[in-house]
Amino acid sequence: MDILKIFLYLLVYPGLLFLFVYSTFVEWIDRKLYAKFQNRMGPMYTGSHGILQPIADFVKLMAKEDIVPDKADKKLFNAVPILALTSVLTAGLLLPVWHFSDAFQSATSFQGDLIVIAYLLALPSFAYFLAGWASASMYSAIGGVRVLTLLFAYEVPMFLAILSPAVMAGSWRMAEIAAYYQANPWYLLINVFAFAVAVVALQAKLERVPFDIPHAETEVVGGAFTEYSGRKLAMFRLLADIQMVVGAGMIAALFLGGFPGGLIPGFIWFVVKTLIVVFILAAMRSVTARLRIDQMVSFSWKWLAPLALLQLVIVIFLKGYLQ
Amino acid sequence: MALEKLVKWSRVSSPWLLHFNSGACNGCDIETLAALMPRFDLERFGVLLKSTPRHADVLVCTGAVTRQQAARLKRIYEQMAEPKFVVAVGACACSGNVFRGCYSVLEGVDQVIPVNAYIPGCAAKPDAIIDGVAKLLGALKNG
Amino acid sequence: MTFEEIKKILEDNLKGKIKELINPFPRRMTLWVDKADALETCKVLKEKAGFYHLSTITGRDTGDKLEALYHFAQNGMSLTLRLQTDKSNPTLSTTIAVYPGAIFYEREVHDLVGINFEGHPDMRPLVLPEDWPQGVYPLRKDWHYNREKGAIE
Amino acid sequence: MSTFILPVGPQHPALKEPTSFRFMVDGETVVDADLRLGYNHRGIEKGCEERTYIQDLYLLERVCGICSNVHMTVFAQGVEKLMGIEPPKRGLFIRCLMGELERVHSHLLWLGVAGHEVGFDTFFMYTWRDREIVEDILEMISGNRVNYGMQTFGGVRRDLDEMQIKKALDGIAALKARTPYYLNIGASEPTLVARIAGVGVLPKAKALELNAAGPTTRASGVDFDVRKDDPYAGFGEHIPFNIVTDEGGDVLARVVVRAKELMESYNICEYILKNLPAGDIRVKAPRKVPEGEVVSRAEAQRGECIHYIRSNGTDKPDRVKVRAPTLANWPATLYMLRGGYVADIPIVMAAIDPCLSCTDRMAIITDPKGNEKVWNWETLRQYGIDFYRKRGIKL
Repeated sequence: MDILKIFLYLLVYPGLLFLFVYSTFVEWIDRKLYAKFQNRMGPMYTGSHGILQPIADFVKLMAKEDIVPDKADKKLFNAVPILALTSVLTAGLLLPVWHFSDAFQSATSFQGDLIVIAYLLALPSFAYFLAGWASASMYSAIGGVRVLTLLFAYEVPMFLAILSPAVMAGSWRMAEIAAYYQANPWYLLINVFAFAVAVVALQAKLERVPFDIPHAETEVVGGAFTEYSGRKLAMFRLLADIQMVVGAGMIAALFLGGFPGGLIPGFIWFVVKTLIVVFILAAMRSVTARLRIDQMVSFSWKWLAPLALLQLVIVIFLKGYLQ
Repeated sequence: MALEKLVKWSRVSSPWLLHFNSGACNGCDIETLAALMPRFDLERFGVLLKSTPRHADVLVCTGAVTRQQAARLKRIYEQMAEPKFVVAVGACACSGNVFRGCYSVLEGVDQVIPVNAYIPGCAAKPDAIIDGVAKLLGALKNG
Repeated sequence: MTFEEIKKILEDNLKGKIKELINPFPRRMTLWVDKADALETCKVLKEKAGFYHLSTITGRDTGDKLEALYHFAQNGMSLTLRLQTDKSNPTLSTTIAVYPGAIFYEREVHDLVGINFEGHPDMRPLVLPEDWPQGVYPLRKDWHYNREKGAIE
Repeated sequence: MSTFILPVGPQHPALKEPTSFRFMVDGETVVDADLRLGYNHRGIEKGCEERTYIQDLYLLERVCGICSNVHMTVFAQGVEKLMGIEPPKRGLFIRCLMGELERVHSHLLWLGVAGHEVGFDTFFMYTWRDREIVEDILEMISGNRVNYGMQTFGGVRRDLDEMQIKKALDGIAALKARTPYYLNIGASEPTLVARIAGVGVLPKAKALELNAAGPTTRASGVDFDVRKDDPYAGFGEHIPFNIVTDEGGDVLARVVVRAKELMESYNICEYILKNLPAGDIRVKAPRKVPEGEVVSRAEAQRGECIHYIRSNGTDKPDRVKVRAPTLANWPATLYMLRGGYVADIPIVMAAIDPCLSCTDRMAIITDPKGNEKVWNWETLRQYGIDFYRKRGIKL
């Protein structure tokens, strides 16, 4: 029975199948919201209200010619999208979406899974850099270098921000952190600064406006993906969507109280809470313009990191007080 | 076959455009832009404007091709990934229009690269551009 | 200024150098001088007659000669200055010392008709394509465009 | 100094036509500027000599898609002079109406693009939305949105009926209500003003010396407007209007001039629509044109548009010379760019509303040894936006 459960977990929910379907849905939601903010309709005719649009994009790209530039480092060029996609899919498995008893420490929920998911979510950025490097194109190389620069800017605030709820709950296991806040819902309000920092850092991690510096169309054409076409581009796009889902799921687990109540209610909670995060991300994308890279770096270090530190200090003091 | 059907459906549903001005009078360019603006909103059909030829499926050309631009047009076309389609927007891009016979003009996009759909009109209205793109997609669907 | 007023100013300042001075339409006049007097005429036009604006320069092939028509403007009057030069040695002196705005117009005329403007700092092609053959001027009457079919793949 | 070359493809999803610019740059300052046209050279003037007059009319309409009507008007009225015919008053009024409606659509387009260049995309969306109102009026009158084909020798080709007049008046009233809002934003919104005030200054003396035209020179305090200086199509005698000038000479002044000109154009349109004289819209024109030469001028949206037409007694002209206003403004633009910041290049160039060609590729020469960086318009635009953001001016 346990074996079956694990296979279900790996392949269906929250594994491969669910992440694929849900990430396309999230992309659709994101595009619709963005269009609505701009007074447009967004996709309309592919499926009901364009709901199948991201799937159509994906299938079309899969069926397209796959060009590998002559000058590119071919092995690396081909391997990078698969590596990056694998890392975010693995990260997806770590989300505490099924009800886990504290005693049952499986392969996907263990002490320290918080650290692992944070690392797995950081891996795609390195992959982007390698992709840009392997393409042997000027735009790609610049895009790749920008990815790394950005990584240094948002990664520290991100880690500091996710530290706060963990310290409060006294655990490095996401299921336990979620359970702690389910038991004490009011404590969620304590982490409000960390939540804000984490959402902004996630937006930067996803490289969306205002932090879409690495692949700013108007500056470096397609950034690290300039030379990518066909199914590798499809993988990169899918990867970005899944990263959004997993990132939103992680934030929901840490800051919004997780997904209680077993399989079905947990699923509903997961959808509702990740959509809240996605809504914030889409709104942020609509109302801002692109920053320049040094502005992004100074913004991270001047505002995000200190804010996250402040939050940590608050949490530590409160924790002492409450005990 | 089911898979073929799926692929065809996806191609029809998700055409990504690349806009290239090959020596137009600006009329068709304005109208192409207007087609993407809130009033016409081409994104309804899944159309996105892309900035690199590698990502695009449909090359939208406006203007009778001038000598200076011909080589570039060809290069852009070669950079696009298969399957790729070319839409000539406006009478100039279709045949050279009134510029036929002028010394610095090559009389239409099809003199340089193969064209899949011609959208006539001087300038082609946004409605016509949308119609042309839809017809191209319809032709793809059926054949 | 009316045509009569301008005529008087020009006749006072350019004694004996005017080949033709007519008023074909209301608010239009044409002045024809020898190409050697071009700069002096321009100075008079700008400083004495009030033609502060140079609209453009037209290059024209009359058959045996090349012609440059300078279109000047002021409030209520537009003047065309006609200068002619031989086709075998088409040169005119540049007017950018008096009208700095002429710089692109002279380059354009050089491109299309092939008049050399002596003293112009920069006679590179302005509008013709990069692969355009040297010494071919599309707006001359003896040049016709014959496109070979299939020349371009 | 950075020495790598970033080659930029010639295509871009903005409405830019290709032209090449080279800038000599010392640090942040532009030392010298040079341009190369011709990416859009089609050989229209030679083409005119090989076509009949009525064909030329439609060829010249396609010189530019934004000021198509002006080129048609200028050519038509020049040939009318050679033919010795005079269009009826109603025809002249409708000719004038088309010109003003076109000015409205072009200025609205420009305001949007100017907003876009300084990173104010909301402005862009707003003005382009309102532009659709005037596009609707133009489509209702002429049947087309861009190249109207309204002018012909001896008058205009289509008449207006009562219902069209009413609809046009409604549309103009709607626009008239919206435009003060743009003027207000352009002249007082602090971040936008900080970005455009004192930028690209063209003093009055220089504007005169470099023969600039249109709103560019009017914003430098020169009241040069062909509609007043050389009245055509019912201006002057019949249709009252004011020349808008501003003493500022900078980009801000150009925004203000254009916004105020919009208000003037609305007034002209309303006046024409309310006082449209009865009668024919055109007279019959002969096929052959007597020998002669004529200079014909009109005020396009961007400045003076001038055609020189020489006929030789046949049904084809001997020489047609077209000078669109943008070429007249390039010397002044190069002057404005010199000594300015690199970040200001996009808005300064956009401020003259370049039409016959815009930029897609520009070379930035960073030191006298000739190390080149090739930037595209968007890079430069973004650079400009960022440059000011760094100095605390955000939009």
